[in-house]
Amino acid sequence: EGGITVAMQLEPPHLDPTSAAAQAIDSVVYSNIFEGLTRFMGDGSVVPGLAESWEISDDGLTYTFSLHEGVTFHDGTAMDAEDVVFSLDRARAEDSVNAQKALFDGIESVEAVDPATVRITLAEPNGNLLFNLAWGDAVIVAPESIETIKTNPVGTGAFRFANWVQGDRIDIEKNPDYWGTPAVLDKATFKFISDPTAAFAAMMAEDIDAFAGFPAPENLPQFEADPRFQVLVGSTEGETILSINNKQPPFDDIKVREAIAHAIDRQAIIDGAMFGYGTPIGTHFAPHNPAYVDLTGTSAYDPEKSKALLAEAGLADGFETTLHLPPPSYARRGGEIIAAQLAEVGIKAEIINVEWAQWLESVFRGKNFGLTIVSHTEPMDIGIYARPDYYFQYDNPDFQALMDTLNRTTDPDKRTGLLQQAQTVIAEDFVNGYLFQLANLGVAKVGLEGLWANAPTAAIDLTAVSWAQ
Amino acid sequence: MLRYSLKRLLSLVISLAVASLVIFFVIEVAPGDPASFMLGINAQPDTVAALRSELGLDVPKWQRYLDWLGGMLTGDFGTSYTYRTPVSDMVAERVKVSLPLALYALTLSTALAFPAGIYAAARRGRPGDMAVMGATQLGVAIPNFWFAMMLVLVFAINLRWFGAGGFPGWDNGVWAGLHALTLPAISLALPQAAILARVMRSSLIDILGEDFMRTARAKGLSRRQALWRHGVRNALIPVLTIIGLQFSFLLAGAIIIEQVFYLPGLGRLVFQSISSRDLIVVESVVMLLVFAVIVVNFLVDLAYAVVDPRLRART
Amino acid sequence: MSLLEISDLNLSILGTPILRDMSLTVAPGEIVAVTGESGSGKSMTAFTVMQLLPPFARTAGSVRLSETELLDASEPDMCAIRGQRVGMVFQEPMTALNPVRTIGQQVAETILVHKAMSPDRAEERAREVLDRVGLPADRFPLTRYPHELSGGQRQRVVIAMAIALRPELLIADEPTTALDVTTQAQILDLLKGLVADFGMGLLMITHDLAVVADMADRIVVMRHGEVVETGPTRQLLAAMKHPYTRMLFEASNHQVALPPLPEPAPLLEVRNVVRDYRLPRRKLLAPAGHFRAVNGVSFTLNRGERLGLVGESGCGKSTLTRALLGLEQVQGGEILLDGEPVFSGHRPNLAVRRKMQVVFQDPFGSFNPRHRVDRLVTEPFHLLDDPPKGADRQRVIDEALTAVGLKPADALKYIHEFSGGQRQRIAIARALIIRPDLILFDEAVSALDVSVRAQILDLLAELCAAYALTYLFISHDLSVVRTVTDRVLVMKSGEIVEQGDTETVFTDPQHPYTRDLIAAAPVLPDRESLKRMAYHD
Amino acid sequence: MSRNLLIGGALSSLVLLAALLSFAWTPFDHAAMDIPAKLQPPGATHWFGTDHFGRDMFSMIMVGARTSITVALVAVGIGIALGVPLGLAAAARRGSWLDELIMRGNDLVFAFPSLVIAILITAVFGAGAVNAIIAIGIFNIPVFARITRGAALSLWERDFILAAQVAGKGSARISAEHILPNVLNLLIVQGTIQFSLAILAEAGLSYVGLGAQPPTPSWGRMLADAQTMVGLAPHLALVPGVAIILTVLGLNLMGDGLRDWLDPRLRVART
Ligand SMILES: Nc1ncnc2c1ncn2[C@@H]1O[C@H](COP(=O)(O)OP(=O)(O)OP(=O)(O)O)[C@@H](O)[C@H]1O
Ligand SMILES: Nc1ncnc2c1ncn2[C@@H]1O[C@H](COP(=O)(O)OP(=O)(O)OP(=O)(O)O)[C@@H](O)[C@H]1O
Ligand SMILES: [Mg+2]
Ligand SMILES: [Mg+2]
Repeated sequence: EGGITVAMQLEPPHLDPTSAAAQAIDSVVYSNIFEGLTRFMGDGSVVPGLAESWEISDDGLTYTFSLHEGVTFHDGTAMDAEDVVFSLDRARAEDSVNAQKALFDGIESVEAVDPATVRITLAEPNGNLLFNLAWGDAVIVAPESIETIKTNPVGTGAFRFANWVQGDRIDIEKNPDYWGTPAVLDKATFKFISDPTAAFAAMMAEDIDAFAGFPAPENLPQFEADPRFQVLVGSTEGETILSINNKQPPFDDIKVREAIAHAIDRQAIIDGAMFGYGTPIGTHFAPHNPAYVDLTGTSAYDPEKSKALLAEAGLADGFETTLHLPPPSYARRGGEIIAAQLAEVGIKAEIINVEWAQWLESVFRGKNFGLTIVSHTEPMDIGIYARPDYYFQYDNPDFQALMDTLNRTTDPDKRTGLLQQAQTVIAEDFVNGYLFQLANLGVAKVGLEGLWANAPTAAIDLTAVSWAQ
Repeated sequence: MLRYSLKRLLSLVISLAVASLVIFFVIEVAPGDPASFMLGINAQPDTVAALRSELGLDVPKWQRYLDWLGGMLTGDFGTSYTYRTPVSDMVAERVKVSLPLALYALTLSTALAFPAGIYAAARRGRPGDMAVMGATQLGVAIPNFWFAMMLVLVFAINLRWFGAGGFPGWDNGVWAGLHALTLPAISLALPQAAILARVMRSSLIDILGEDFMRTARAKGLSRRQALWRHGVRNALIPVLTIIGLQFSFLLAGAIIIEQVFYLPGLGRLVFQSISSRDLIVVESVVMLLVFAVIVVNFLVDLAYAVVDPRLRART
Repeated sequence: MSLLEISDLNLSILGTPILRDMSLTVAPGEIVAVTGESGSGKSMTAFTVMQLLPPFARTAGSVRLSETELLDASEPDMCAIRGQRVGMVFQEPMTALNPVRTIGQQVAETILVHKAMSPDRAEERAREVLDRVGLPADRFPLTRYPHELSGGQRQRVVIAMAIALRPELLIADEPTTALDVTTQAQILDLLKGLVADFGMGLLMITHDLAVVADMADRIVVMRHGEVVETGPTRQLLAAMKHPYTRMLFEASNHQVALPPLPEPAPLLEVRNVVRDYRLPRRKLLAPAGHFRAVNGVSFTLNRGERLGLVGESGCGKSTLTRALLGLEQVQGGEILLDGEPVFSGHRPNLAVRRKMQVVFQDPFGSFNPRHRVDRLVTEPFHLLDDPPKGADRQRVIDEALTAVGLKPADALKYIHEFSGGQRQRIAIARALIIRPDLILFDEAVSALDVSVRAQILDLLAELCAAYALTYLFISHDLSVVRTVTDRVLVMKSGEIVEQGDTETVFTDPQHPYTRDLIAAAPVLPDRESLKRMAYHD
Repeated sequence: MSRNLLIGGALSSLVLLAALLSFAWTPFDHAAMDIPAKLQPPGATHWFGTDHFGRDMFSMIMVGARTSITVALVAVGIGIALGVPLGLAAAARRGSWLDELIMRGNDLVFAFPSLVIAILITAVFGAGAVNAIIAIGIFNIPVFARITRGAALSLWERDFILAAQVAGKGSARISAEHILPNVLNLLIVQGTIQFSLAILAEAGLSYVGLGAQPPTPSWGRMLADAQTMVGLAPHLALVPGVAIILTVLGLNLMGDGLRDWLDPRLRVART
């Protein structure tokens, strides 16, 4: 058959990846419809995208990209250097509504040297530029179609947008004029099933061919046991952490934070909330990254020690705090378990379930919380610990200096060293409770090949997907 | 009749005006900002501000209220914050699912309830009545979402007679659409049918005790004939009220069922919009639902007059 | 040969015997009246003939309609008999018709359900019978709905339904009890005419001996489910062998002796009172309409005087009562009690209110079912500045209850433990307890059986002697008003059309309306003339 | 006493008893997790099995009964406390602007889609038992106002009210002394039915995550937690489902039975 139906949990609000944070947008359009100068591969590596190749000046300040020839947008217009300039300038502009505008910080200018060449000039060297340009928020869009991009996205990808039945599904179809290796599938449908039961039922009833980001890990054994299905377990960039409001007493006392760290039984949480899927982490770093250091020992489960630490901090009788939980089940279920575990050492955490909008307003922006659980899914985001105004309010000048150095460093080995140092610093400062790396769980019918197992970024890249013969 | 209709119309307009005020300001109190929600955690404050002004969220509340109200009067429900499409289009799309679902469920529940209620009333106190009443007691007590879960388990997952949910759209044929709505309609209809059957029965029993039923029997009508010719239509008045209430409930109250069967209906639109703080969608849809309820009640009142000539005269 | 022959009929419901060895016969063209007090089984006899008994009823004996044994008839056979061979008319015309179908449909249905005629013919026949019962086509098209008709007109429709197929037997269960005297006379005439025209047998059920005497060829007197006496009307009334029959007769005609009137001294002065009810607007912008329920009423009630007020249903009697009590504001005129207005400013004048009390018609609805008698009768204490307390209160209650013929121990009972007659006594006790200057009786005996009514009238007379009561006695029953009042007002459509000394008004009515009223009221002939008439037969 | 009343009363008391007993005793600590022992089927140790965190379902059902009853009781209480006086006032001033205002207000509340508003309220003011109570309670007010007014209106037509007026009593006093006691039966019956509806509503709200928050157990949330696991452990969905059904059934039967027992002529709008 020439088509598939892939289900995902959330429906994108619209289809412009450059003006919203919703991951569902990237899931649908990344690489399928829109492409950037560089792109992520399923294993997390960054490879050339619309840019065939590039040259970096010795001072690291000028990047010159050569674009692929003969690339056209789905509406037939040619993709050239002017489009790249338009796209990047739009994202960096004063009135830009790009959710990841910080990706473009430090870009001084973007110029079209000739139709096939673009030059980006930086204010200071940035080792992450190629990585940053691979994000969905940095894809190349066409100025002609920018007005209607939200409902009728026009990109350069191997698929083009066909139809959107709001609340139900989005259809895309093969782009016959694709510049690169064409897609195998003739068409594909993204179906939105938010309810976990419904997800299970739909998969079981074979209403859908695959489910990316399956929301109910407890159902996976049933799929594994069923010869009709295959289960894809990979990793994401999501460090799931128990964030602690470092400025709020008593959490401003490192002993209290350490006590919390030792009160948490990671394995129980992974088993109870994720039914065993997920890798324990001891710091804010993805375990599949070569630079990862296993620091789980630093915050091993030890309730006795935890109580002792609390006593040392003058809180032998425990204390009360709040635990804000956003909607995903890792947070809601994990939160219930953590509240129970904290109760064991005398910390009474009142569970407050919130929706994302509320979480953003009161927790993230208002910093009005004690504890919260959230999965930080942005790749390589340890840099957030260098921002004292970030919601968990960790303010350590040493760490900030370390990050500064890292940003200026391009030598891979030195970078690894610095990264490992950074991981250790936050782990030993017990900034947050580090729980586990969120697993990427997918279910597909047997015979479906080429789906990403890991999720280095939110994407359901269908360009290489096919049915086995 | 005209006077009556005009008076009802006036109170309808006042109700709507009050409702719009309540809805707008209650919803606007909700914590959470659509712009922040859309831009996520890495967004910079100036980006959020830019989006807020792009969405028109930076004007004072009362002015937004007036704009919204004025827009609605001209059929313009505004533009969704998150989807950036006209709310009216979104609503139109969702109504295509919710309305047929409500009607389907209502048809099912009426088709079940009428015979059951009439049967039980005619057989009052006898085993047939007790069986029907027992069944309705159970029907009233079953939470519809639980029933839906069980239906999915049995008919979608085990027997695979129906899809587990979703809606193919009417483009794929009326039959496919109805097929997809069958399980949701059943799970909505059953508890409603139980209530309706009970109302039908008790209302009919009341009527059976009326003097004119005795008159009818004295004319030579058999019990059955009397029941059908004189009982049912008179019993319809309270039943109509319930049907009206149920219709409005089905239109808006299907939220949970829409969730279970992931149907793109109005209820789920509200739910999604609440969580994404797409306030204008919430406001408009809730307003529309209130409007629908009020209009349905109005129609039910008019239907009374058709059923009951006494009301025709009084009005 | 008899048309209907009931012999040795026994009926029990859930084991309770209702009818015992009941026998009666009705011949074609004959009017047989069944009479007796409430609960004596009159209606059950009718329902047995119709086989429309409540569930769990058991019958034994025989009920034969011509050659057919009705007790053995199957339900389909009964359906064929009902409406075709036996028609029935019920007491309550207001509820006997289906409100959502036209009168034409309902009359034609009798014909159609028996497949006696084609639908077109049925409609023609419906028209004919409606004409026959006095509902001519020009004013009463078939498309009318019941709610568009008055009570008497509705009763005519019910009769039309019952006679549409010219049944052999017509059963009428209290067909006129709910109607005005004038309407009652018309309906009774209609029934008599029908019997004469069609040669039907009529089994007429009524508790009103006067109606019986006027209509029936033969009488069946029942008590507690048994026939105590039966025979041709004149003989039976002349002989009255059974004491129960005699008691009924006497109670129906009960006379009481009132103490003489004191010197006239005005107590209640009513001048030009007008009471308007606002009607809903017909059109949106038209001025709201008014209905004048009481129109320019004036009269004076002297201390110690017993004044009667008679008139048809809806003429404004109760409205006037409420105005007198100061419960509602009047739109014109004034009402003075002891020289003081009952309504001052926009609120009732409590100082005046405490001088008045009232007794209502319905002995079942006048009491809060959740209170005990002591609390019920002392409710008017609320009007007093210093109500009696403790032992005093007890003494007053005992006194009031004793005065109306109840026992002091009854004070602790609830109202449902009393019969209708006892309840009216309690109502009177409640009215008496604060020794008001004036008592209003609004149809206070209308709902009672004749024997009980006689007792209450006796009680009234006794109380008049003991307490020198002043009262306004409102009733549509002329014979009652005649005996318990000294003076009478006749009211029609909100106006007093005639007033004067009771005896004078009754013997020499001046106003045509009063004359109609008195002529329409059936009267029981006195026993002497009955005996004479029987003798002449 | 009818069979309805007997069965209904027995079921309801059973639930009430379980709820009361849970204050003093439950087989296990309802909040104690034992993740290795999760999803055990009903058996000798755990009579109703364990949930996905290895908590004892029997204990959770007992404590959940407490939550359901409390929420429903307070919600219906709000409805009665506000609705009944409104209904009495409207009837006492029947035909006046006050009556009109109260009835229009009622219609307005009725016109709002209750579930959507409940979700809104909890979204605005936060999920939790208190807000669930308010959301359910608001919709109980017009129910009680309406039936109180209806019953009171017909009482105001009765002669004994006239007698009380003749005795000089004002409408407030009459409402309290004569009207209220006579609508009490009706209120008890309707109250039972609203109570059962409130239990269903609470279950629905908890099911969508807007009712009582963890760790307080709630039947609706137990169902929500169970929903993805019905295939693995059917008892997770069956146990709370049956608990809800039996409770609501019991209350409804009791309501019907009470109506027949207290007064066969009562008419109760069961909507
Ligand atoms: N449905 C019933 N079930 C049981 N007993 C009944 C029923 N209907 C009437 N009765 C009883 O049967 C007896 C006779 O009632 P019936 O109606 O024939 O009296 P009635 O003479 O017509 O009185 P009234 O003048 O008040 O109409 C009464 O004692 C009454 O209580
Ligand atoms: N609240 C009201 N609004 C409008 N019209 C009314 C109202 N109450 C009574 N009426 C009308 O006023 C007239 C007089 O009514 P009232 O009750 O005084 O009659 P009545 O003489 O007591 O009759 P009955 O003998 O049937 O009790 C009737 O035509 C009635 O329809
Ligand atoms: Mg009778
Ligand atoms: Mg009257």
